[in-house]
Amino acid sequence: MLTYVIRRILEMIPVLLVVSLLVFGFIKLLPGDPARVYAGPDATQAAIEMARVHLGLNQPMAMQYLHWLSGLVHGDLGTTYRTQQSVAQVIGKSFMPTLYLAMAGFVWSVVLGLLVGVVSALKRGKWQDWTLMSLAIGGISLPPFWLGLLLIQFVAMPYGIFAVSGFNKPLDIVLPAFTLGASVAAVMARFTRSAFLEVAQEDYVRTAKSKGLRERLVTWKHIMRNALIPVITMLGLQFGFLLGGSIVVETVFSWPGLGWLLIQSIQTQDQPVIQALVMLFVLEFIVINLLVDLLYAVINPAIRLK
Amino acid sequence: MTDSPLLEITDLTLSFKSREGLNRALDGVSFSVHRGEVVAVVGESGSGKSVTSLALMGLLSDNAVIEKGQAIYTPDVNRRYDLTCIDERTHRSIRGQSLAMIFQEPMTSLNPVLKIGDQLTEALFDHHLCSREQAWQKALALLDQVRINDVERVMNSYPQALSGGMRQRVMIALALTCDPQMLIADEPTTALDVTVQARILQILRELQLHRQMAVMFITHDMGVVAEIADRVVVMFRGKVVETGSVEQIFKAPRHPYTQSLLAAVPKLGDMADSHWPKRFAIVGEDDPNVVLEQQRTADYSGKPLLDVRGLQVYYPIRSGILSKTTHEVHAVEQIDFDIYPGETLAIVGESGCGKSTTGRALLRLVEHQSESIHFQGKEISLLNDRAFKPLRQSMQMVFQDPYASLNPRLTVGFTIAEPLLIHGMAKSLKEASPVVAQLLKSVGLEPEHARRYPHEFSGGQRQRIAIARAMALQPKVIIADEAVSALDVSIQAQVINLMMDLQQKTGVAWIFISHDMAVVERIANRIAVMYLGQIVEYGSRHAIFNHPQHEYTKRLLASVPIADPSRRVARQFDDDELRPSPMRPLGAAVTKPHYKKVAEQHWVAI
Amino acid sequence: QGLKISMYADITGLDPHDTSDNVSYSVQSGIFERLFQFDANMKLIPQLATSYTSNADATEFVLHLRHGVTFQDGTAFDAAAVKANLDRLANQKLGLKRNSLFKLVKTVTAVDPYTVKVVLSESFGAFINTLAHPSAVMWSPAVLAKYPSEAQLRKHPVGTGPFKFEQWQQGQDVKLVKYDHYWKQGWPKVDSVTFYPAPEDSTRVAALRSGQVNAIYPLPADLVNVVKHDDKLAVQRDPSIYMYYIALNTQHKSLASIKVRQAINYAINRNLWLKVGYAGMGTPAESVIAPRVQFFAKQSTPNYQFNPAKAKQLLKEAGYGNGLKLNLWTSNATTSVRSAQFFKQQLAQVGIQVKVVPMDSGARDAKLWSVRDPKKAQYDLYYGGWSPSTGDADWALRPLFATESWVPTAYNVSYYSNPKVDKAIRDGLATADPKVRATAYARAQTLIWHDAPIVFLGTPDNLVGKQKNLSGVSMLADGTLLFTQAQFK
Amino acid sequence: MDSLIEMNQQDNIRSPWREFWRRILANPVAVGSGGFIVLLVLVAIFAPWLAPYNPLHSDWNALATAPNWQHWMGTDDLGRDLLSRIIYGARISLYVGFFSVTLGMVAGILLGLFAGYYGGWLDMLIMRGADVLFAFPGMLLAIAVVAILGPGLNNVIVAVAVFSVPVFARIVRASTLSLKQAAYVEAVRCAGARDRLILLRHILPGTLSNVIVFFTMRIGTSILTAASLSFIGLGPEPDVPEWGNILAMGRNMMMAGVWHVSLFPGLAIFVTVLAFNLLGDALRDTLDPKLKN
Ligand SMILES: Nc1ncnc2c1ncn2[C@@H]1O[C@H](COP(=O)(O)OP(=O)(O)OP(=O)(O)O)[C@@H](O)[C@H]1O
Ligand SMILES: Nc1ncnc2c1ncn2[C@@H]1O[C@H](COP(=O)(O)OP(=O)(O)OP(=O)(O)O)[C@@H](O)[C@H]1O
Ligand SMILES: [Mg+2]
Ligand SMILES: [Mg+2]
Repeated sequence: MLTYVIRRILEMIPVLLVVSLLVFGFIKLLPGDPARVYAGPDATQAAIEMARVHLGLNQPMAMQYLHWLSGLVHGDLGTTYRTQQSVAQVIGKSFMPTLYLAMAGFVWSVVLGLLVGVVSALKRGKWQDWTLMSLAIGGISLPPFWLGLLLIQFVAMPYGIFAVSGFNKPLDIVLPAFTLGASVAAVMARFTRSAFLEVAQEDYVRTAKSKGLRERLVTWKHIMRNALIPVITMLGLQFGFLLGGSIVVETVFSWPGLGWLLIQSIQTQDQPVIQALVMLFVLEFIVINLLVDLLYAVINPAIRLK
Repeated sequence: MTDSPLLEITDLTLSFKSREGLNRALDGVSFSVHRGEVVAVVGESGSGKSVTSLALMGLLSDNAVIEKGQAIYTPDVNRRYDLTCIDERTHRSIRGQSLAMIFQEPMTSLNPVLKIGDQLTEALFDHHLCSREQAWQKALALLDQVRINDVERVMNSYPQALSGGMRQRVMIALALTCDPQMLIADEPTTALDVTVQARILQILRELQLHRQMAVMFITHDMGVVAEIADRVVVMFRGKVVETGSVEQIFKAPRHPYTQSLLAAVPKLGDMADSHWPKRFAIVGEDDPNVVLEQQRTADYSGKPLLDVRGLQVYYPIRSGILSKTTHEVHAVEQIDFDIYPGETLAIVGESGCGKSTTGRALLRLVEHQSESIHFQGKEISLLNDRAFKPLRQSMQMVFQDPYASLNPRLTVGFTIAEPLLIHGMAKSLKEASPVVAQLLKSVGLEPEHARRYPHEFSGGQRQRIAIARAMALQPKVIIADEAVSALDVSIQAQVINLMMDLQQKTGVAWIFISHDMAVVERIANRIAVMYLGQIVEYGSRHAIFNHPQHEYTKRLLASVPIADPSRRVARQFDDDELRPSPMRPLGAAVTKPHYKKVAEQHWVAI
Repeated sequence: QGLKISMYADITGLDPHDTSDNVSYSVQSGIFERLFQFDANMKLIPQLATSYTSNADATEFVLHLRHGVTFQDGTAFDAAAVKANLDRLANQKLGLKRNSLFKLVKTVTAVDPYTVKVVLSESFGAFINTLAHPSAVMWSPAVLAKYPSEAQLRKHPVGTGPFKFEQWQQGQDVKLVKYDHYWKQGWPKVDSVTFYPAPEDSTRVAALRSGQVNAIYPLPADLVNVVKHDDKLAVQRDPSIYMYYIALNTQHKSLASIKVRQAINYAINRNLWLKVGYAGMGTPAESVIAPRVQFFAKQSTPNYQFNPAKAKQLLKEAGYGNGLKLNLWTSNATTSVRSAQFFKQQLAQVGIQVKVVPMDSGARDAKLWSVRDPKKAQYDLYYGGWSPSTGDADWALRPLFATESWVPTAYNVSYYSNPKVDKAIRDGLATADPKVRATAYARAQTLIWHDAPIVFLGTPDNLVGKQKNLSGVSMLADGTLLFTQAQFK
Repeated sequence: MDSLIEMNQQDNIRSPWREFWRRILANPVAVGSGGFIVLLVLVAIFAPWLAPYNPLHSDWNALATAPNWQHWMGTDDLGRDLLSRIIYGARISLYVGFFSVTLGMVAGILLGLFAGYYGGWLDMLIMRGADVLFAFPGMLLAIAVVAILGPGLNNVIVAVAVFSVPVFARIVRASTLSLKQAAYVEAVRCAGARDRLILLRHILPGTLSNVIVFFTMRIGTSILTAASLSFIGLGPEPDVPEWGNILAMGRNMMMAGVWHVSLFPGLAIFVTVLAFNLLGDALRDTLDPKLKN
């Protein structure tokens, strides 16, 4: 197990190298001219050329890449085009709000999603199942911006308990976290239900029942442990998705997080930030998936880690 | 009130819904079980034994409908339930604590993601019967009682790491944890070697005597019936056709099915004077007086078909949070054997000694090492997977766990037809159809069964499906791992005859892994006795049955139950006897055993 | 009392010299002041300077400074401070974003503590307007010396304005507090101003309605009614100098014809455009520049009133009676896309089939403004707009219509070229005499109006949403926010 | 008579495919929801005959009017009849929604199967690739797709498919990991089946229940995603009616109290997703022989 983890971590190095190259090439592939954005909406060509030199964008690609890479290795992510601050600092500042938001969204949605999934599996075909699953499907087909605006209009505005936008007090997290989690909860609920139904008719569940175990124990220990494999996959994916900052939710609620930072950076073609953010996201995914893979092995001993 | 039976089933009628309508599985079943009584339920495979017990437990699958009937369960004076119609809550309160069940298929009945220890103990503290610590101790004691080696390792293992017999014993322990008043045991000893089986029977009997536990014992092994039962219920095609005390049934069976059943029971020693294996007499088909022809198919003139040298399989045991391998289970320890065309080699031995592992290694389903493996004179141990693939047609296996080896999403008809299609032996499903129908018929199933899914069959039926699939390809070697263990003797006889027919027709060699010594005596040309991963005695059937040399072989033969209640003996067990374990620290070197030649074709390890 | 304002974006920094976006300029305008300033009508008014004189060919300017002004760090405001700032702006080595506006400053000399002389390297009649540009602010020279690095400097703004900088939490808020020694007695009237970025239009409006903020900048036109119908709120509507147009690519055969270009001008109903896109709030174009831009001259011939019949006739005369297929590029902002669909329908009525292509800013940069060979420009019609941040006709005309400004040098995407126009623009710059300049620019406007290298659309109004009891918060015509005179009733 | 029995005999073994159809047709929910989807497709096909107005034509005097007798669902911000737009919208939305997810699913399934089954380097390669793909913000990916492939409806499908690939790959890989240990997989391997067969016939169906759930959920998301793509010039022109597009355009109007513009396309998406989900559940049940009532 330990060797597996170490191997996976070592494996990450070449992967990240390749990824860095990909990310770099990819960003350069995007159409646009950061120098022009930097110089401002009414800058002349001369001003743009000056900006280009200033930003170091006149150097050959390979040089730019190596420069960036060596910075990366030394933990220096460069400076943003937009605000001239250190990229690491800017991302660092946006990271915590997103982490809070992601955690809050994740916790409620996963807990509720699992519960709803299990309940509707247990009540398969009954009215509870139909109601819960319709809600879940609503949650999936409801665009997050819609839900966010609804909440703003009908919860935030009339009552003044939660902020309409921004993150100034802890309670402000409630609505964005709810919006963010809604689709995750729905996805988790549908997924859990399906996995649960599949496992529920295995012979070993019959054995567990034959022991006269309480239903809760049969449900959560015997069935869920086995149903968790696909559910955890989904969980990992969703968490990554949340941590990447749901762009929409952050814009709707003006949440000072990574998603918004990303949008701003894309709009202003702030390449150092985009690059760093994408690298961060990739890293997050690799780590999360490593955790997920480890969890697989913990949950299902038949899956051996080689 | 005391003389009212603990369980009384009256007129239980049950059907399964299917697309063709209702399939009746039970048709007016009635019998009763009294306190402290062992009732053996015997009957044809697929006659409804398991369904009856599942109905009592309230664990039938969704498509089952109880049409009529009652099952009155009276655990004590104040409580009286009709098990067919009580609500789920009440049923749950009875299950496990008062009414426990050992399921027929131990392989799929254990939760693959929970440790054995957990599965054994959870019921105890879920019912608030004792603390965790006590539960653990009790589980250890139970496992020890059912004679499992390395109790600690097993408690910390997951089910996949256990052999078939070990899982079965875990199931037995599981059912006994809460000291139930009534135990339903569905074929609890099919995967156990006779020494262990004898031991289990004794435990059950003790419980029955001391704690007045009632046992409903489903089995097809008439020897076991004779050994343990007070009364016998005979089932046939969903009906109870005969009930009576064990003596009565054995002495004077009335129903034709019971008669044929008893007639078909192979007895140890039947073959003492025959050099070659013999077919079974089929009641009603073959005249019992005719001397059955001998099975002279083994061809020792040429080279062996399969020649295995120094086969060795170790399973790593991981422990600690870092999951480091600290020990290894030496499941198969440098064994040599060979098999000739048309021959039947039986591998017998204690449960958990590595028989299945040997088979799986031959088919490359587990990682293994070997000095050499020659197949038809060709070295195959070094072939890569791609080069090995064509050989798969020539080597087939019937898995010890037939249910798990059938894809639950495919109809069994397709499952049997698939190998034919893969190897181009049939061009289309249409072409495969008659072949499949023929195969199903030959194992005693109906062609219509091809449409059904694996879960719609009884244990014995699934086993026959697995056999049919293995035979479909007409391979050169078939490894049959406990392939007939779940069959009642009449079907067993039919299937074994079928195996012999095939041997005659195609010269297939069987590697027959079995615990049933009587069957082994009947069909084996040669026998390998395994103990702790090694072959301890190896020789012709004749030599081994008549002159067993090794200590273990002797014990094995002595433990075979005798299908005659009047010759019931009280066995003595030596509880202090050492139970060695195949688990060794990592890197422990083991030397290959040396053999002494006792006679022509007969070696024993020294 | 504190003032809270929600804005459509976060600021990028607090050094106006190195800023190019209106949100930052707006916030900065509370901290910093310029020598000259615009009033609500885009008229130049003195701020830190009190008056100026210039020579005839607009190469030398003498500025007289206000007395008794101190920077927020206690440094006195004087000629040396002005020199330090103008020198910094003119320094081409610093890579400041606004350097291009001040490149032509040759020397700055402090004649006496309150008089500064600026010498330009060439004639530039619009120089005083340049000094009124939001970037031309006066930093405390002490701070400039203290933080030589731009990255540091932009976080420690110190000027002469009514508010001191307190904190900036990126993405969250920017807070300014009252500067007690502000030179204008009695101002500011609010104790602090906090800005919150909120990119989503509806969220901004919701924040205003819920009372979370006192004003929002800007108020999107499609949500005007919500604010109007709320009796606690009011809409502050001010004219703008942002001119919307559809550039017509004269490099393409059909659009090289003046008749076709005029036809398109006739084919579009400007009032309807304002209604569809801007809730009817704005002024349809009456010249190539907005009315508030200095030297605006109203045009009436040809009279581009909505006239499909005329448009069809012109198209027929140009040989396109059977129709014409054109593409229309636009940004992917909701309003732009909506307007583009409107144009598509309007032009369809005169037989021009339009294909709308929305694009993000990156793609637009690459495909529209970075094209080196005019022949390779792929677009036919481009819907966009232009705001001359100096408020002067020069910056409204030169970058868009001078031959020298062809893309990629500047923003003449129409590839319009008319030597007479070029000359008129040059003439306008050669002097600082307003009369001479006015005639020159009037000529240019007439020529362009006739040549119709663009579709002259109009200028939607600037809208700010605010609480009824709040006054003094409005948008200047150049699109920046004015809040220094904010006051609660 | 004899041949009848013969035929019956032949019928005993059905290919898994036929068996699947037989079971699905016997499931009322499947037939109902499938029927509804067919209906939607018909609406899409016959849109010109069903729509009361030209979906592209504006009535400048009726901008964003509430539902009334002339316009059953009201008009949008450009005065176009919403009902007509939604009827026409079925065309592109269904097309993009369905095909993009299908494409993503097929690619994802294959990658997931290979990664899970073969493990080792291939697994690492595929899964890390998926990580990267998944980590790339969707907007960037979309912009890149336009940059590489150019605009166009089919490229929208590709772009949206790209978003889905890593998710499907992960889901399938997870189930493959546990299924490849199953005894019945060992059994077919013993029967000499090639990997392709094992993967497609024996492992894939076991992973499908999860795949289907995700597939049906993803359709709604894809319709919405496709809309955001048409805003960066990828995909159809912005005035082409498409549910996601209509919905997105109605966004600001919601705050202004104009509900119907986003309500009706929202409902259309909901009902469609619901139908696909029900069909998905029915398919799932069909694939699972043990679950049948
Ligand atoms: N879930 C099911 N659906 C349909 N038919 C079933 C189902 N379970 C069992 N059957 C059928 O019911 C009959 C009785 O099965 P049961 O399992 O009780 O047999 P059994 O007596 O236990 O046989 P064996 O000794 O082989 O285990 C069989 O014919 C079997 O095919
Ligand atoms: N996957 C595994 N991991 C670890 N140990 C294993 C594994 N599979 C089997 N073993 C161990 O290997 C030994 C031999 O197992 P095997 O299944 O070959 O026994 P067997 O002779 O077939 O027994 P039975 O008659 O009970 O089926 C047992 O001690 C078992 O616990
Ligand atoms: Mg049975
Ligand atoms: Mg075994």
